[in-house]
Amino acid sequence: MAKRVGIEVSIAVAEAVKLADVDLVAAYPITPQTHIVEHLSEDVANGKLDAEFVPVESEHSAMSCCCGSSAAGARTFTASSSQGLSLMSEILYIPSTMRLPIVMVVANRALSAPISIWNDHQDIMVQRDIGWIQTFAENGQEAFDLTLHAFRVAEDRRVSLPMIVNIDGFTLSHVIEPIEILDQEEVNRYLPPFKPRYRLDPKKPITMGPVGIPEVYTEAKVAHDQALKASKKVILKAWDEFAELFGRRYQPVETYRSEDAETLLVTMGSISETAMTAVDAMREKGQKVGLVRIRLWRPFPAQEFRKAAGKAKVLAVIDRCLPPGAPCGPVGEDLRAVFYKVPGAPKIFSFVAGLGGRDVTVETFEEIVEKAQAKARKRPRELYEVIGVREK
Amino acid sequence: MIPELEKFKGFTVKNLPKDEPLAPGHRACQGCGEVLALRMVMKALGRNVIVCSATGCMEIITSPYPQTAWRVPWLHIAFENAAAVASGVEAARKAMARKGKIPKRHVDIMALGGDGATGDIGLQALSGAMERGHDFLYVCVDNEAYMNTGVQRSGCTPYGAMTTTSPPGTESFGQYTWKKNIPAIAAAHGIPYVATASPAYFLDLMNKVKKAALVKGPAYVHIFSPCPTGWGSAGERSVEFAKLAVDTRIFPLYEVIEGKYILSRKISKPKPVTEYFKGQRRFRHLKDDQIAYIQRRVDAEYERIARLAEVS
Amino acid sequence: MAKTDAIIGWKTITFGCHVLEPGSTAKFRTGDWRSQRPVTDREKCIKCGMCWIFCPDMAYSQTEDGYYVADMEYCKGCGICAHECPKDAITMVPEE
Amino acid sequence: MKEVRIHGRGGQGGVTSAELVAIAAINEGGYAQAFPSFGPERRGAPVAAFIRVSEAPIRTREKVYHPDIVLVLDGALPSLVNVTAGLKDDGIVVLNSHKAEAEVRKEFGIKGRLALVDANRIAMDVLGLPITNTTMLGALLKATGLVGMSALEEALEHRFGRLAEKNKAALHRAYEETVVC
Repeated sequence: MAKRVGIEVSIAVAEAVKLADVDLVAAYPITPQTHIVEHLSEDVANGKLDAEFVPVESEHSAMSCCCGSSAAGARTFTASSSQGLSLMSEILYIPSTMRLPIVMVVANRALSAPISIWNDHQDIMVQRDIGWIQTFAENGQEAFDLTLHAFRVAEDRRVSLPMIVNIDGFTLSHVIEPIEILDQEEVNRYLPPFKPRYRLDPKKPITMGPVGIPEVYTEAKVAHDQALKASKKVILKAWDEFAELFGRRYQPVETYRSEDAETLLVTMGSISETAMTAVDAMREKGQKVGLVRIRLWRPFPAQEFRKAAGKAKVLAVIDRCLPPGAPCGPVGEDLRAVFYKVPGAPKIFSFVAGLGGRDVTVETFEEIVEKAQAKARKRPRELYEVIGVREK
Repeated sequence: MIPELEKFKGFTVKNLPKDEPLAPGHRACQGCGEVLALRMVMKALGRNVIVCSATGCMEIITSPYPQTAWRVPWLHIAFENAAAVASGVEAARKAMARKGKIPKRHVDIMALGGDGATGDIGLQALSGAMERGHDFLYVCVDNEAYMNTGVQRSGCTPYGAMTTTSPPGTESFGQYTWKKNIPAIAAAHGIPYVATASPAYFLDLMNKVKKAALVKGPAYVHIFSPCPTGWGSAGERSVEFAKLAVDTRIFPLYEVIEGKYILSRKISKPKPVTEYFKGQRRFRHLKDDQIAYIQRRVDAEYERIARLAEVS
Repeated sequence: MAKTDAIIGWKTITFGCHVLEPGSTAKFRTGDWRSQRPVTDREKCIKCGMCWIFCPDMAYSQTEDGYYVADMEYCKGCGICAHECPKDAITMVPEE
Repeated sequence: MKEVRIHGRGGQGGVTSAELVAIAAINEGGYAQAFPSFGPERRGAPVAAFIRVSEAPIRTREKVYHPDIVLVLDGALPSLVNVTAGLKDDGIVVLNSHKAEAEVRKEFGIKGRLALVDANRIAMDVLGLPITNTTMLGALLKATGLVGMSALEEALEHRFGRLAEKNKAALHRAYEETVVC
């Protein structure tokens, strides 16, 4: 039976990985991801998890080691953050086109310079196009549930793609809160053993990672893109089944008090909960404000998003990332593309907030809504605005 | 001594394996000494091996999609990470065998890289994998420059050699640093087996590779691999240069077994280095004083290893 | 670079771009790269196998009578075999 | 919902205190959050940790700006840090101090509700160490009743194992000796 416990979110994630009975964890320490892999190495040391914990000498090697492990046919996990994720970057593009279903939890954190250990989404936005399936967790329960979901989806033979679960560093990873931890029997019912389509085996030798000449490179990349898009069906199915088994339902795009809303906040990750409180406060003041939360970031659920947000007049998108020189923040850009030439589409404004651990509060959301409504009344020159930046 | 090695009888000209785990039709240059070395490596290992290859000539020429020259399972991820990838394969198989997910049958795990992939960009991954004690062998096929990208200098390019990024000019005589000693770095990790080898001495090479596979834990074999394209030498002379490098003491053949140095070939009457330089365009510009300096240092390096072999 | 055997579409490209047929380069004729070919004088040949072991292209194989012959499908004509032959039994002759 | 800010020094166990209270509240069937101030502060530096306790699910992840309760583990901190910053008008400061109420109020300018206990002495007597994080939880309970004693004891037992008994003893003594002014 599932057990409701007060537990640090990182440790709950580690519990999920342990319940998934992974074969290999390769990780390098970086704040704020460390608690996850520390806990896993402890489980391995105490015989609670029968796996190889490979304490690699860098994140680059962590991901490389995971590629080898997954190619060998093992259930494989790693976690990372920030600079570490950037150091992995070269390798991240490889297991996705090679269809190696590694699962990674990223405790999202800012990028240097200046060095910052605190939370935002810059690290993962840099890795937007690595071709992994990506979800964002709002709270500890989701972090736990989505980690199990990630193994289930990634390793599905129709999918066979690596998957990232994003959890906000510190503001989620280091919080102790009530989380329902499923037991082994429940997890076994949801997560079948990993049966790879291909594995490195001298009895049936294959070549993985050959040279792609111009005549095949495009086809290889399109095959990957198509597989990523097609994965959505499996993602949804796996969420449906999760709901049937354990009662918690997840959707690629979720709304909060959005039905009659004229202005919709758009969030990803743990600020969504604060945003709900902000929506309640604004509703109390009679404002028609709602919230749309993106849970599935890649493949982007464009259709679901249009359905969830299409009736609003204004979308106030919170980008946890400042893209220097770009017309707009990355989430804002995607949404503009999603609504391009859609009749009656909402006006979309991007607000850069919560960089490098700057707190995102109820007041922040109130300010954003006010600014978005003001921008909607005129033609703003900038498509994004940095919230809470001091001028002097 | 290492029990696995004591049982090993060794290859002789009488029992050389006929099987070719690496298929013909690969796209290596005419007279490639590196693919020749690799062919010998694979003959020694047989087919019960998983190969993790770094980016480089050997990777490019053996895996032109939709074809492959590999008759064994082979994996290429990137340039600098062959050792890390191999460590993942090794550790994953260990866990899966323990958990009954795959048969408990031993399979050799080999990481393969050129000198750049091994000693420059991949040194950290190599060091990490050796330090962690994975049961694998690392084979470096050293052709002394970045040949795949068009002959740029590496840390393993020999002193004085001309490459496209160590050109001799009015202010330069070519590579101005001495060849980086990767086998010594490997040995400094305290791993059970380190060796140097040359395809000219093919039995020695194959026996060392087999020993490296047999020992438990990390093993490292550094193989001298002539590159006619990069060196500006005649293709038919590749084996000859591989032999001359040994016979001039430029590339001494030795093993380091559990820290003990053993000279595989005592070169008591060395040929002068000029004999090795002749016929290689990369050394053509060298002047007498530079050659004299190289000769002195080559002798000193050889003596150093010979002394290590005497004391250990 | 290599010629592909067939035009491969994204729907037919192998899963993960893996190559599933081991040793399939053996279908590729590198013999076309050759401008000279090795010819063995069996009078001089002592069947030592040096040509076989030193061939970078796996072209040589031993026949039933113990001699070694190079497969012209693969021989790139590098000349190592001729150069390393201890009895100078192999000569390189230009391809016509 | 009650919000708590804990002031301590790196290494004094403020984060552990927050964790224990949150776990106790959750084990009682309620909702709670505990989190550190997420800094790179090292041993000895002034640090903060936060707790939220509520009967309903908590839907905010802001830092705690307007605490109902401030728990100060180290008597020297109020002279270094503004421990009453943002404290609600009816909020309470639970302070580790051997000084009398009047002296504390005068020295630190604390006007509102105040609870005092000499946790250093209790910790030295009972634990033999000047570590006050669990001791001060006794004061917190006495002053606020934020969570039940048995739930907190359970959390302590789970966390400290064999060392739990001593910590419980210190906690109980602090509970007895805390003066709510």
